[in-house]
Amino acid sequence: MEPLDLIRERLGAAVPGAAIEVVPNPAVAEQSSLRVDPGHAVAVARVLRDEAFWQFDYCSNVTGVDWPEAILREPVRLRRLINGVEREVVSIVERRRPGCLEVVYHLYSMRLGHGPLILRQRTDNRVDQVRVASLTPVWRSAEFQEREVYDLFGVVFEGHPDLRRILMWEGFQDHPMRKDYVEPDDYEYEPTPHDDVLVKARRHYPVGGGG
Amino acid sequence: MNGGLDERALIGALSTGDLMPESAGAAIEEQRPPDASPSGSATRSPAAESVRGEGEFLEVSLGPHHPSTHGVFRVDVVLDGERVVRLKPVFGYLHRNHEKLGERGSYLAAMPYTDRLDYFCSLTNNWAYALAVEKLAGLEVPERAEYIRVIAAELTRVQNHACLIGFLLQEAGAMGTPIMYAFREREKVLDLFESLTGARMMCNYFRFGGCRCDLPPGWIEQCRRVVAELPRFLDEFENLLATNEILMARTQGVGVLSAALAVNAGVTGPNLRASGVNYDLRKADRYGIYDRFKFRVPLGAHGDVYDRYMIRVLEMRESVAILDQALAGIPEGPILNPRSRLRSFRPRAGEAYGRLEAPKGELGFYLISDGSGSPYRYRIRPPSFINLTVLEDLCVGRLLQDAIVILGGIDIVMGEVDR
Amino acid sequence: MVEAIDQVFVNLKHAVVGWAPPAWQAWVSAGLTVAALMGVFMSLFALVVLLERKGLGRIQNRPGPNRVGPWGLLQPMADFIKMLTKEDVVPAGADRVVHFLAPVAMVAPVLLAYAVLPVGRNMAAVDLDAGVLYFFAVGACIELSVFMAGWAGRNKFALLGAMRAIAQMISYELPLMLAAVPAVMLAGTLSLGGIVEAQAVPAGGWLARWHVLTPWGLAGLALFTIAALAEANRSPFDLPEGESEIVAGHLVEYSGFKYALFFIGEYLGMFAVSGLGITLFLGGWRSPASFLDWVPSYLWFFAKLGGFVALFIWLRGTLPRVRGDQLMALAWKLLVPMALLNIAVAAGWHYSAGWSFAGAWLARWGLGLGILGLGYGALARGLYESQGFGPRVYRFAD
Amino acid sequence: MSRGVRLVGLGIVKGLIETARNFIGSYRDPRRLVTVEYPEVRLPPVERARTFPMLVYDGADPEAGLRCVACKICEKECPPQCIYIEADRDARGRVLKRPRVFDVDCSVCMGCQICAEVCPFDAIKMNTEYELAVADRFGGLLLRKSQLVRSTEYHRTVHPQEAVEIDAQVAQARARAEAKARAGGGG
Repeated sequence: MEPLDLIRERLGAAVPGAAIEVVPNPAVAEQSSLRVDPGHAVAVARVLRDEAFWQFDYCSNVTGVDWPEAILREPVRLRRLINGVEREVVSIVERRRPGCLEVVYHLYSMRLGHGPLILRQRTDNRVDQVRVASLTPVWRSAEFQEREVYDLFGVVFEGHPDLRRILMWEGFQDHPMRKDYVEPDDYEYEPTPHDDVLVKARRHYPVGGGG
Repeated sequence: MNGGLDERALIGALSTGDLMPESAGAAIEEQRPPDASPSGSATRSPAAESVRGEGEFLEVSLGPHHPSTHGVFRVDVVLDGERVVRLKPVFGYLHRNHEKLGERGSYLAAMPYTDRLDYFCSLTNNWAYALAVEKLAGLEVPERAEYIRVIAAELTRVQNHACLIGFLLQEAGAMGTPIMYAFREREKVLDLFESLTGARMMCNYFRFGGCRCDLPPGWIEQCRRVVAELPRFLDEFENLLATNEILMARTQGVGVLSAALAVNAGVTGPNLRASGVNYDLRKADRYGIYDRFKFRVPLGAHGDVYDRYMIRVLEMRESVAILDQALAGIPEGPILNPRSRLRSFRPRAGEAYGRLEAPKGELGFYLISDGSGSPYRYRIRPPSFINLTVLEDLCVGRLLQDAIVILGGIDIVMGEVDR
Repeated sequence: MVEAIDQVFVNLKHAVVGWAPPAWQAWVSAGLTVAALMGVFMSLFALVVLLERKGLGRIQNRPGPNRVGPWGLLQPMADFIKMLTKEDVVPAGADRVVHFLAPVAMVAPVLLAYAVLPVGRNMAAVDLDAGVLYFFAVGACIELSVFMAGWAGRNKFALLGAMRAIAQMISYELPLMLAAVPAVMLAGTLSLGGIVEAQAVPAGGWLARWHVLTPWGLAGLALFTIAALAEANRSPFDLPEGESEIVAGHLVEYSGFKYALFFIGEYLGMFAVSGLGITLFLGGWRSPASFLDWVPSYLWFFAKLGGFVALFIWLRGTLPRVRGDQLMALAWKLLVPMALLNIAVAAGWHYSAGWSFAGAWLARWGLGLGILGLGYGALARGLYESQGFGPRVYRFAD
Repeated sequence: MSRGVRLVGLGIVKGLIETARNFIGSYRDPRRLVTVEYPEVRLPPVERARTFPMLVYDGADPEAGLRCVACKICEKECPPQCIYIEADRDARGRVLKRPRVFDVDCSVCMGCQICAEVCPFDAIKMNTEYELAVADRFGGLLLRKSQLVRSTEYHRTVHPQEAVEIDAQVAQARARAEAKARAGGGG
């Protein structure tokens, strides 16, 4: 499989107007990924699947990731004049990272045996614009997994044939896998008598819960 | 329509495709997706015949409390007589939000929870998680630990396939006998796991960079004895039902899955190889030390339930071959990478996706680490959950009895489907 | 001495009837027969339930019930008490009257069917001239009760089970009767006693002339057994009660003693049909050879019945369930044509009785078996190969 | 015929023969009757078997010989957080190296032996008792320190090989401590 930059150029040529950028992966596995804008995602996916030398005919994994708003502190090397002498200083620069919901696709080619190519789609924010293009028309394996991301993260997939909650029951309101999800305290909880569990249980079962 | 309608109406409840000679009624083009029609059998496709118009459909929900849904799994079935018109699976009855649990505790704390994913194959779940973390942190695994992992995984594959064959034949109606033979062999394998890891099903045995403890003395001889007896069990199974006319009639040509639909719908494992696609992660991904062992990958030609059944029997024979080679070649040496830390294990920031050939298909773990002690994002790619995508395509137009056998053929475990 | 043991029950009954005042004698004799039949077959039911569970257990490498009483002998008693004490749940939406009558309609006809069954030498309750006709007439009522059970429960699975039961039992009534026709034809009488007489040991010879010892008898018994399996909803044909598909079929809304009644009805139906099979093909209560006549006649009957029950248990422990449409195809495309062919072969056998040249017996057998074998080969192959079933060869990629 | 002349029905007969072989075998061949009839006959104990944790103490007195020093590593590392420890305090409130309260909530514990694995003092090991039915679901399943404590002799019966190694280590550590104390005292 060629390096990501080559794939990026070819995809850019194949799908004009698609904003594709490489997202580096610092881990040892060096599985970097390509970020695609939701508008052109389906076209890029179709090219990746049908192009002869790629043939990514198998979408193995669709994952939702929640990136809440965060202040990132990164050490940056600066050359600054300190009392007249030019010296290297490492200072912490704070950068505000806007919150967003991200969907990650791991693509493999069963026919040619290479992969994984990792596609990422990001939503604009975590509150109202949570729309992303669904890749189910291209790979049927994404159907259930996209429904699960919709159910647990709240990402709306446009073009999904049957977007309903898959794991939680219909009446459930919230999205449990988000980082800021507060566990409801009201559902039937088995009181075991020790420390915070005990406290929580006492609120529920004032009489019961011995020990 | 010809005069035979009233007579057929009487038996219409069974609306059998090939009961009566070719009725003169106009064969109405079937509404189902074209590639799911049974290619092999010569009978007219059943769905076209069953469109009679009068009499509304029967809406039944199979499960979650049903004898053959492999756990708490519900299927909303719309029946025309006994023929399935629409089939919607409903999940979530065993949903424990396993991924949130994984993100709450440390990397080590998530390991015992992976036993509870596919509770038939806890050792392959452990290995998949350990594989992903080793890919994330870049840990090497010593030689002896790799051999132990291959032996444990192949033993798990044998007992999982044995269980599946037992359940599938139980659903086809052979009450109790095949499942008891399968469980008799499974008990021997579980005793091996208990003497090795301490627990029969919830092993929690692999660690990042190797195994938790070494093989107890005499375990390899015991394992060799068990593996030596497996072929006898497989022959007994093939004599019992493989060429049984009733079973062949019940499973051949039923639930045919075309190779194109299988690949596109992400079906993996024996179900995919039964449709003729040569994709086995042990050969494709070259993880662990599988490239040192000589074993073959059985491929089906028709992609129906009979092929899925036979592929699993043949895979068990291949696993026995691997086990013989691995047990012969296991070296002495350390079983845990000295660099791997048990408690405060903090991999560098980044992400990794590790996957392996679990008995049910491709089991993958996707981990995003932010440098802290617990994973930022802990995602499981469950094979049985995604294999169910094609359940409706296989069942529409067939009898209710076929739908149950097809569901049995796909081999799902609800712990892994609902997570 | 031998005669006394053989007729001990008959003489006992005559003695007891003798004590009763003449006006009451008819009632007492009828009461005694009914009591005897009910007692024998109910205890046989209890024993067979235990044997079935132990037999299936042993097939499946487990000892079977052995906790209640020595070797589990009190297990039927325990089951009976459990059935009595279990709460009898009637679903709210159920049609109460039909729900209540269904088990009654199941057991009553089966008990009626025992009236004509010759259990031993002149031990048949009523020796009707049209015994076989009566048997089939009464046997046909079971479908009604199964449908009542399925319909009354207002449960979707029960309805599916009931529809399957109707289709299966009606379709297998025909091969059952057609398989019995050659035996009746050759014996020349519809009365079961007459048929058993026709299979007696001939004047000079020592071997009994059982119908099964003829080509058409052998095929007839096989066809009869397959049809009997379907009539009694037993192993490969237990579709109405498909446990793994429609939970418990028509029995899904029954619990407690009503469920036990259905259970009893099923087993008694199995005994009745195999009893008829024994009478038609295996010489009823006759011994296979003259030198074995010293064994009491009723022992022969129950030994053969035991053989049938063992076969049923063995089939239940091995075979998977047949699918709905294949069940129909088997009945209409294999059993009915084979039964008709069998009648033709029986006729051929009857009219070739006169051949006296050397090897006539062998020629008649060869001809009969040849025709039946060809018929079976063509029909089974047509039914089976046309679907493309068969063992397969798999390729391997390394 | 494409697959040779095969009598339809042969497969069924082969299956019947197989079940008959098992039926007859169950009376003669021990491999064909594998049931262990539980209360009377029990499976032989396995060296590494594990159900719920237990606290090991040396010598005779559970209070004095308790190896646990209330370092709360197992409480932190336990995946379902079912261990609850409160360190003992002496008269003046200083923390002692002894647990006053050590609860394991058996309704939550899944027997994964991570506590035994991470404990640096070999104080907590996995027990193998499995007949633990109780009537009260809440209080009954919370095992207090008094119910968790087991002697080394018991540990030696339950995990023979492991116990021998650990006893050797504990004895060595104790010997070194005394030697240092004597040397410290003597020097």
